[in-house]
Amino acid sequence: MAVGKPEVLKWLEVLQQVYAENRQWLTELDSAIGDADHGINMDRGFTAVKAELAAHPPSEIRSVFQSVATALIRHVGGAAGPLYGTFFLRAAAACPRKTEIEAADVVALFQAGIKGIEQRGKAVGGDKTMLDALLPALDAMRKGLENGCSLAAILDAGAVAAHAGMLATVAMQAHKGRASYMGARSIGHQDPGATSSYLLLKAAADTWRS
Amino acid sequence: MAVGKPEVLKWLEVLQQVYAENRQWLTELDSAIGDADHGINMDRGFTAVKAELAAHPPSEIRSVFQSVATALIRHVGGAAGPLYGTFFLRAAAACPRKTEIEAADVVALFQAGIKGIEQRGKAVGGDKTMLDALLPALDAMRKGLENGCSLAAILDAGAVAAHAGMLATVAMQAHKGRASYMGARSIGHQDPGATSSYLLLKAAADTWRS
Amino acid sequence: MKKLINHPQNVPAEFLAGLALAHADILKVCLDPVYVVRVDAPVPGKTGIVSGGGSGHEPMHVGYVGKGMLDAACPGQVFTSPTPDQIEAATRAVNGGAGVLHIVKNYTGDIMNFEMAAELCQERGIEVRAVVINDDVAVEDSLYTAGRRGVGVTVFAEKLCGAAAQRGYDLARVEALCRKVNGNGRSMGMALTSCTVPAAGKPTFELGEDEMEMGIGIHGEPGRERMPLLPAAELTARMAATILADLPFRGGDEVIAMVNGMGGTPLMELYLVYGELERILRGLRIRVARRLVGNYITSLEMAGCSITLLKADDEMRALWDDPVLTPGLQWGI
Amino acid sequence: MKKLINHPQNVPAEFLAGLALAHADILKVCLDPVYVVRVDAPVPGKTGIVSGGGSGHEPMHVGYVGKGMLDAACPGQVFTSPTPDQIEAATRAVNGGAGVLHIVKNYTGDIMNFEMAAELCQERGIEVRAVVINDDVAVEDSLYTAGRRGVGVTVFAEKLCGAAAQRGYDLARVEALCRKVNGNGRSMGMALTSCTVPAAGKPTFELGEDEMEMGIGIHGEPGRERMPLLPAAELTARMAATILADLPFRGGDEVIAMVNGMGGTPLMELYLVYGELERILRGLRIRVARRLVGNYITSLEMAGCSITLLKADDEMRALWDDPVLTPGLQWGI
Ligand SMILES: Nc1ncnc2c1ncn2[C@@H]1O[C@H](COP(=O)(O)OP(=O)(O)O)[C@@H](O)[C@H]1O
Ligand SMILES: Nc1ncnc2c1ncn2[C@@H]1O[C@H](COP(=O)(O)OP(=O)(O)O)[C@@H](O)[C@H]1O
Ligand SMILES: [Mg+2]
Ligand SMILES: [Mg+2]
Ligand SMILES: [Mg+2]
Ligand SMILES: [Mg+2]
Repeated sequence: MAVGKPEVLKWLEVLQQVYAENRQWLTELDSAIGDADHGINMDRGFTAVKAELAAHPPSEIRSVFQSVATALIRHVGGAAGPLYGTFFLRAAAACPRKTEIEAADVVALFQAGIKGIEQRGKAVGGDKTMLDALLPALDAMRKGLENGCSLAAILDAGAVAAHAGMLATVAMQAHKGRASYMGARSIGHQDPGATSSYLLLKAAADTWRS
Repeated sequence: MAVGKPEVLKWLEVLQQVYAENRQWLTELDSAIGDADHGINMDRGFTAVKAELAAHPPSEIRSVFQSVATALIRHVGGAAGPLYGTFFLRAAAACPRKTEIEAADVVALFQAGIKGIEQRGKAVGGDKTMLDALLPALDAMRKGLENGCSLAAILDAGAVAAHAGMLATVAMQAHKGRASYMGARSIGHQDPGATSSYLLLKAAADTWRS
Repeated sequence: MKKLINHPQNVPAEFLAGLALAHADILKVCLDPVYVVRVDAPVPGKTGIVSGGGSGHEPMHVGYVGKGMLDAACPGQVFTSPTPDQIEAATRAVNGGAGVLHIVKNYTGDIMNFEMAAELCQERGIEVRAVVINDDVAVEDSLYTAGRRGVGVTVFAEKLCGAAAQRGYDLARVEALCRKVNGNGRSMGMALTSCTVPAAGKPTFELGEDEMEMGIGIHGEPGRERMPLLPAAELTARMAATILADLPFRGGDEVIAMVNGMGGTPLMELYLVYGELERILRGLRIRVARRLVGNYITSLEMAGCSITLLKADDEMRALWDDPVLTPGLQWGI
Repeated sequence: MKKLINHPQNVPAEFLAGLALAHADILKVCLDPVYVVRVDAPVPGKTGIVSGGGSGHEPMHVGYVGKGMLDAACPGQVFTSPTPDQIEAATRAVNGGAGVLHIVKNYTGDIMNFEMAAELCQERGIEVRAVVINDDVAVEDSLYTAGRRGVGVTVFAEKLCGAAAQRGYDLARVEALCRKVNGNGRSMGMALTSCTVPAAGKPTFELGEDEMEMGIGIHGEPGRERMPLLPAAELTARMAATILADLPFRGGDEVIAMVNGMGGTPLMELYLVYGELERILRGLRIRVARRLVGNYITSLEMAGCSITLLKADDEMRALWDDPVLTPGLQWGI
């Protein structure tokens, strides 16, 4: 199956709900090793995305991603704003000008977005950041694509890998972001950004499965 | 029996211990309807009295009271400082230049001191202040003297009356001092100053009984 | 009790030691008895201005010593008024031959200690006048109370009288000004939390998670009424209404306003309350000519705020703008 | 959570509304995107100085907008760095043709948002330089952390660069000065209590009755070490030792010092700590040439303090004394 603008919009709608529902959880994770705002930031960001998409409905998939990027960059701030903003900016740039995108396009788009996060934040895998959910997810999705899996299977594999990656951050010591100030005391806590990234992939897998 | 300088000094020594021991209780009473310092004030004052008497031993009873007054006025502050300071200042003025004072002298001296508190603070009985312990005590002592009781009996009667007066402040609404700001909410709490005044009389009765 | 202190008993003294080191250009701290005095005191021919009260309200009073404000301040123990010998010594130290005004907050202890000090000064031939500040509308002023407490207007009185004395007003004129300021100023306070007197070691009172104490003073003494916490807009409206009705303030009035923090409230919240206040006043055509927003008369680490309004005439507004150089208030220099 | 607010989400906006009403003579608040700017901006030919960061640190940064300090400040949500569009708009508003310096505290979010903003400005042909402040000795500066946080030295950098720009320094000279200030300043903080982010509704962390958090930042983020509460003398000695060893500061140095309150600590305690600090420095023949004692860079209502020392040369000392007129710092005007 392929993903059209309605599916993309559905994903963003679900994301808005997901971050609203998980606002407190994400904020609590950020209390332990950060500054207690990650859930608030994500919720504010995707509420702004929803408002922006409603106010100025974009004509094509690419411009949906551009609007999302702009809304996140303008309304989130903190670390999450530029990082997720860059993700969608690069995803837009990598998005073919088609009304429906295929599995290969979807993987390419995630790949570009995640590259953008790496460049913007200069973190690497193992630093205990959102990349620890995103990089394994990207790997899994690429493998799925190589193996000729369906988009649903690819996204499921991505979500599963992101989930494992998110859990793996518990044991890590943070080397980037606010949690790095705690040194060894950051060990034992799940990274909030890795958690929001897992939720992002999970929502894609859930909404684009049919 | 009569009271000489050693007995007066003994009384003050006991008072220092009594206020040290009751520092917390008096402060807690003051927390409920005041500013949580009465015990601290009394303890600081009588510790200063002790130091002053040790540093400059007075030659006669009258000058003992003068030293006490000066030490209290200099080291207590708040409402209690001027009030108890004035008590001892007037007591000194009323104290005959004798090496031993009789029951009549003791009552006269308390009478002068309590008058001083009335003039300084402009409170009357029923205002929920130290006077509600002191005025009934003075009445009882005067009656005892008229009835020809011993000094020990007179002081006991004073302490008993002060105790009853102290307890009676619980039911009163404060019209003077900090507690008056609370209006009707001051009802139900025992007045800290009435309590320290009761302790003053109790200590006199206890140390001058033999 | 968690505080940045050494021994609870030494807090006021060690605070003064730090103050003296930090502001040696403005003031000096004298010991035995304790008072804080302008470096250049006495200023010959100038009316002296002395205030004082319990410690724990910083920057008031010792932080208001300096050019254009107080000549000296007498700090007592925490929440305990100073003693007559402190006040007498301070008065002597600042008397430049033109007499000295005592600005006294209306508390039984303060009144009595200042009275005894004034008697001592008079015996030494120093002319002393005392003005009692009693601006707190939360306390009913009646025969059945110790009368209204002196709170926020004290800061205004110290600034304005300090400026007047610096301009050369004689004692009688400074005294008259002080009475005018007191007569035209009103305040009210509230608390979200209690404070902890260092030597007492635990909070003076306890408030529930949804409660506030309305009509609080500045000594951690309980207020007039305990009630559910209100949103800032309603809270401000209620406090303002009580203050405004009391003088009363009227449309067309100009005021100097203060939104004061009790010590533990962030500036963010104080400005938020200030915004509510100014909107209310504008709605009533009362113009805020000057204002202070911040911690000026505090209760240790108490969370909460107070609002003070002073109906200001031209004289007061001009004196307000005069230069002042103290640790706690500074402009024009 | 007990705060003087209306709705948790509206706190920063309503705070700014109050600030604008209170200081209309100094600054104005622009909305959509949000930034605070000097009333007379842009000043033609003057190097512009812009800073910004999360809200909740008041008076920093918005309280430092005004003559002799910042031309504009961009406040984010509480503890959340501002967004690129805010920073870009502020930069455009203050550019008097001589370019603009961005003073950025070293946090991942701040760095990235300021970087994105700088790109946008450069596209519009505005010359922008950024200096990253990273003075917090509590964080090891290594490949394995995001690097030292920017804390107290930010206040000094904003004051000194603001004065320099006012004197006419060009962008390159102001930038060089800012790097010099950052290179010569060190800070460390500690907390007695947590703070509560309004939108989060509960304290970020919990501390036991006898515990303190050493090496805290300014966002309620946990510090490096949790330990038993120390008396002020030992606490100050320990913080000072860490700061002094780091630069290192040496006998004969002159410093500008700050004892800063985190928002919920009474002035009394801050001066007490200052007294301890100056005694330690005197013992090492380090002279405190200038100082600040008070709430300058806070964490909402957190109780605790931080110490900042800046090794100052003649240029810095002279710039320090230059006039400044902002809600948070004011002298010489
Ligand atoms: N340099 C970085 N690269 C990638 N992700 C990062 C980086 N720094 C922080 N993060 C992610 O950002 C998350 C925190 O986001 P958020 O709380 O919204 O921002 P802030 O730390 O500014 O408060 C962290 O949990 C982490 O996953
Ligand atoms: N006008 C007054 N006359 C007599 N006693 C008074 C008066 N005002 C207050 N007191 C007494 O003083 C006590 C409080 O003393 P203290 O706590 O030491 O002083 P402060 O109220 O200044 O903190 C009250 O409990 C009351 O008994
Ligand atoms: Mg965060
Ligand atoms: Mg008391
Ligand atoms: Mg008291
Ligand atoms: Mg943040």
